[in-house]
Amino acid sequence: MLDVSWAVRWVRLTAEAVGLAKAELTELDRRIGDGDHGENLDRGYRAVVERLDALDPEPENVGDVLKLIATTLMSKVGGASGPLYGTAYLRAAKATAVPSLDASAVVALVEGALDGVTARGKAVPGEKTMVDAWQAAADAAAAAAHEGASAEEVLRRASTAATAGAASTTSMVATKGRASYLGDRSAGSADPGATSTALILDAAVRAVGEGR
Amino acid sequence: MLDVSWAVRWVRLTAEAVGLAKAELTELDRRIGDGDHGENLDRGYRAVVERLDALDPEPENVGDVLKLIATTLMSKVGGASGPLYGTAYLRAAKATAVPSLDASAVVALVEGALDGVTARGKAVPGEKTMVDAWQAAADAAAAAAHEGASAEEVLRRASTAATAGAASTTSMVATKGRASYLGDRSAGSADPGATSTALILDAAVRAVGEGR
Amino acid sequence: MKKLLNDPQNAVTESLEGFTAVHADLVELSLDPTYVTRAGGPVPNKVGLVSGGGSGHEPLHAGFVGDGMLDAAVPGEMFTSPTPDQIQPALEAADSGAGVLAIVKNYTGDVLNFEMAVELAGDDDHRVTTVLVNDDVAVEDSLYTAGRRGVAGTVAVEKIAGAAAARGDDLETVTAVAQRVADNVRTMGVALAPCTVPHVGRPGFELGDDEIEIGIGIHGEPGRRRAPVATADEITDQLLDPVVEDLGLTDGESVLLFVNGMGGTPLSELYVVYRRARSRLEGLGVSVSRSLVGNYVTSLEMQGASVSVLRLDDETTQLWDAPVRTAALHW
Amino acid sequence: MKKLLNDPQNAVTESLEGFTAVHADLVELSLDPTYVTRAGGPVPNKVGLVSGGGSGHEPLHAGFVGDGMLDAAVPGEMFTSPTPDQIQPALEAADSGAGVLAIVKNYTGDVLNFEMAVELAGDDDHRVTTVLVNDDVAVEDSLYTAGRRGVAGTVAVEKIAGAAAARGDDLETVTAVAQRVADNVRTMGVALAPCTVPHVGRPGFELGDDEIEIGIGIHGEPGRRRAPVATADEITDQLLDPVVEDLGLTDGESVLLFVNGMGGTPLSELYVVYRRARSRLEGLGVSVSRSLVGNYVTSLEMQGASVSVLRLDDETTQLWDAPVRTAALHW
Ligand SMILES: Nc1ncnc2c1ncn2[C@@H]1O[C@H](COP(=O)(O)OP(=O)(O)O)[C@@H](O)[C@H]1O
Ligand SMILES: Nc1ncnc2c1ncn2[C@@H]1O[C@H](COP(=O)(O)OP(=O)(O)O)[C@@H](O)[C@H]1O
Ligand SMILES: [Mg+2]
Ligand SMILES: [Mg+2]
Ligand SMILES: [Mg+2]
Ligand SMILES: [Mg+2]
Repeated sequence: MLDVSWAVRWVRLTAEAVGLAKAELTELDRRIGDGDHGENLDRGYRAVVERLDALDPEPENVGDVLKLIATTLMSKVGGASGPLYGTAYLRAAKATAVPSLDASAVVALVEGALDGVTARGKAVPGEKTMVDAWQAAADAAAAAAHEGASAEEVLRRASTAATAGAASTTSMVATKGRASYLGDRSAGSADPGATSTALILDAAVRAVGEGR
Repeated sequence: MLDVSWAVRWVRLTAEAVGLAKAELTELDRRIGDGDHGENLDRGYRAVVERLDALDPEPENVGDVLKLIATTLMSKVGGASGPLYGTAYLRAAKATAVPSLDASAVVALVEGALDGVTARGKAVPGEKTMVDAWQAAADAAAAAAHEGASAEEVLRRASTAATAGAASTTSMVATKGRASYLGDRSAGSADPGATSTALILDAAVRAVGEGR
Repeated sequence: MKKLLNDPQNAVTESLEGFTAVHADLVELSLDPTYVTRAGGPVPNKVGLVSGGGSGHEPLHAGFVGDGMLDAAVPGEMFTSPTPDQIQPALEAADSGAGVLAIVKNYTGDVLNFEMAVELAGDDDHRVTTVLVNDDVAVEDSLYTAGRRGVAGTVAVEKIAGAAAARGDDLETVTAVAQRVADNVRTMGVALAPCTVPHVGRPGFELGDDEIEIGIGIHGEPGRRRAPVATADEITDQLLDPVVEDLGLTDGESVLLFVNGMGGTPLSELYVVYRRARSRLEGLGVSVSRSLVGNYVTSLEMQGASVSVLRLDDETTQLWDAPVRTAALHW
Repeated sequence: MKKLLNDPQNAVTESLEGFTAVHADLVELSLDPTYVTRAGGPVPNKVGLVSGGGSGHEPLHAGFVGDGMLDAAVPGEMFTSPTPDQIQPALEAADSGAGVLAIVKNYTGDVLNFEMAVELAGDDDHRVTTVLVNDDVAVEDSLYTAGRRGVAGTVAVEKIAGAAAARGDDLETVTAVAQRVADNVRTMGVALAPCTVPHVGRPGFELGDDEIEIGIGIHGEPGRRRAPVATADEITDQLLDPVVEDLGLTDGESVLLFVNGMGGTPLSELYVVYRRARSRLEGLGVSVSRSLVGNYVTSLEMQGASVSVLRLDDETTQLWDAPVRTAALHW
């Protein structure tokens, strides 16, 4: 069930995954940016977990958990990814003010996140940003729900698509964010933000498994 | 004959030798000082040669040549070695106000140089400075003259002794000059100034040979 | 990596604590969230000036807080923009009621975080305008980039806008002056050796023994091109030419020439670069009427320099000359 | 070796040309022989102050020529003392008739060349006194060394003696004040990475990836000992402890704390060192009543820092606070 305790597990698994991938994310960012993406997200998610631990009582809605992530990331991450992920989670939270998610709520979550990122960052797909992962995830989620998939299945399809979307950024030339300064030299390495987006959605899927 | 043209040849051969040994002198100074001794002397002797080339008429006394070296080194070398060599040549010049040198004049030249260095720098033998080369040279010159050696032979004995004096500095612990900051760590490498003194006296001997 | 630091996580805070202890007559430090304000609070009826950005560029920005320049500075983590919850209280602390100008270097992170903070401060009834600084001609300003970066020219914007605020100009006027400076300043930089962000632990890029990076950004972002090592005069020409061209400088104009060190280059070398840039400008009939040389917008210990040229008019010249009393600029 | 230089032989001259072009309101440059004087000549009836030494330590000394500090500076070649024929005219140019104080860092080369120049100036009827600065506690001051080196403490001597001269003290008084400062200042430095003298082309010493050199001199002379890399706080303690001990500082005394950068270390790290040194001093009951942090006595691009402590009395505190207007110090 994609309920509040799933959301809490999702947060913790995300924090864990970001911690483990910190060096890798930083290395991706070092190649085409300024080498802080891993550090930025790690700082952010560690703060999220701290606040979650201090939280009493448990949140009632999935959206409450996402809102806590949003405000914490906004206040702890900085950089481009702080406001982008902050706004993403904020919009996702608005779409999930319910105790547990059905298939269409999962679509709303992912689409909300995508809307947040694009509203804030003004990027479109193909510019080698996290939008490439979120757009792929949103498209896949909508298609899956349309085909009548379960909430968990919608999430799984979104996550897989995000991973593919992140991988697709490798060959792209960046035209948004810091990597755009490199022009053609930005091709050949995956976008750090798209990669972290894939990690986040992967953690969402693994949080389902762990709850069973 | 140790006359004015010998003195002029001596200058040119010294300049040549210092130019060739520049890197080596600098490396010695890099080890126990600040790595500029080769550069300092090279700058100085190149200026000496320039002034010598511009000189018209030829100097009358050996001392005139030495005085030109003295004033040029003082104004071009800087560092510790500038005033030391400057004063050395100045005192040597005072002792050699003659058209050509006999054995006792050679002794006076070397002792004058030694007096100049010690008057200026207050070092005594054994402190790992150029004094160790000059003192050895002065002692050897005096002994040779006492034994009735020719002017050329006195010079040769002085030069050989200077080389040995310079070599003897290798094992010494410096207590004067920049190398003294190293304390015991200054042992194990020859003193740059003592080494350049040996080069200078060696050039004096070679200048005799070339004039024959 | 060898640095005079304790836990890298505390580097920014510990450094700011040292800084404010030295300059207690000029600045006050707030922690949690972190920002620096002018000692004694905002000046009544004066427009407030706030800037901020990632740390690692010291003395930018905290070194420019004081009379005649900034009212608050918001330092982020190393090379990382500050967060809205740091920026918002700094904006509010700088507001004496006459409104606040936020001076933002054009990086996506800085732009987004300031944007959010300005929205939040606006919700609290603070009037905030924003001027973007994007002086780095190394980056093409086109649809295909996030736009030019803000680099050393920021100092000129902060100084001159600060003087306008100090003489009592209103928010619209201060904003217009800041924008005019931003529109008339261009910069290009070079790196001879990279820098290492403490928590990363390895250099931001690699350079061969005989390579330099022309068009470097102040976070060690690779620049326009790798080039072979060259003389100071040759390198200076490669920096100055695009600056002059982009500004469209012509005979008879008057400029501020600013040679900025990246942090690890001896001052003596900056003067060698200045000497060449000045003689080139004079050769073009441009009068170098004001100058600044030093380490003002750095990239930690990076070796390199940037050359900035600001086209001056009578008013901006006067405002540049107006008194300033900050940790890093003082006259 | 990568540097922003043209022919290394011209580095000193070209850099000074750039420097004097930037600061034409403050200084004038003489070439052949090379020295820098205060713009507009010596101040009538004021004691003249002259210092000098090898180049590569910028802004020392030329950056301290101006109102309230030096009247002339004599830069030698890189890391090489200037020659008597440079120093003598500088001494004479600084003499308005009230005599001249020469402030000399204690290196054999500086001492000998100044000594000769002072003799020559004396022959021309100029009254010249000399104060030796030897603040570096890394070197034992004993029969077995050339004596302690003069390092960052020189800035304090020049500033305070400069203020004494500016308020009209006579030569004996200015000399006594300078000597009092020299007697009460101590310094110790550390290098994290060496520097390269341009014409040498390779670093002055080698350091392993996890080694630092404690007690380094400002020409890259090896110091007291190699030590393993440590935190800023630990390193600061290793610098401060011998300084405090040698000064014999006691509870209740008041000091100037000066953290000086060697040229290649980020300003942010200097503030981290300052923070620790200050809290240690305060822990001893010593009041840090004045502070200076920055790159003032450098060793080209060397990475490292020094910590200086000057015991203050009421008069030296006032003289430190007195106005100064030079390229590198200004208040
Ligand atoms: N305009 C934008 N729209 C969407 N995502 C963006 C935009 N600009 C940057 N990003 C994302 O932000 C990531 C970089 O984040 P991070 O390294 O934390 O911040 P910064 O670039 O400020 O150092 C990029 O990899 C990219 O995915
Ligand atoms: N007090 C002294 N007496 C005699 N010779 C000295 C003294 N101090 C230094 N020297 C000599 O000077 C040499 C160094 O000269 P140089 O490198 O040119 O000057 P600096 O030490 O100023 O860089 C030393 O190797 C030593 O022989
Ligand atoms: Mg980044
Ligand atoms: Mg030397
Ligand atoms: Mg960043
Ligand atoms: Mg020297």
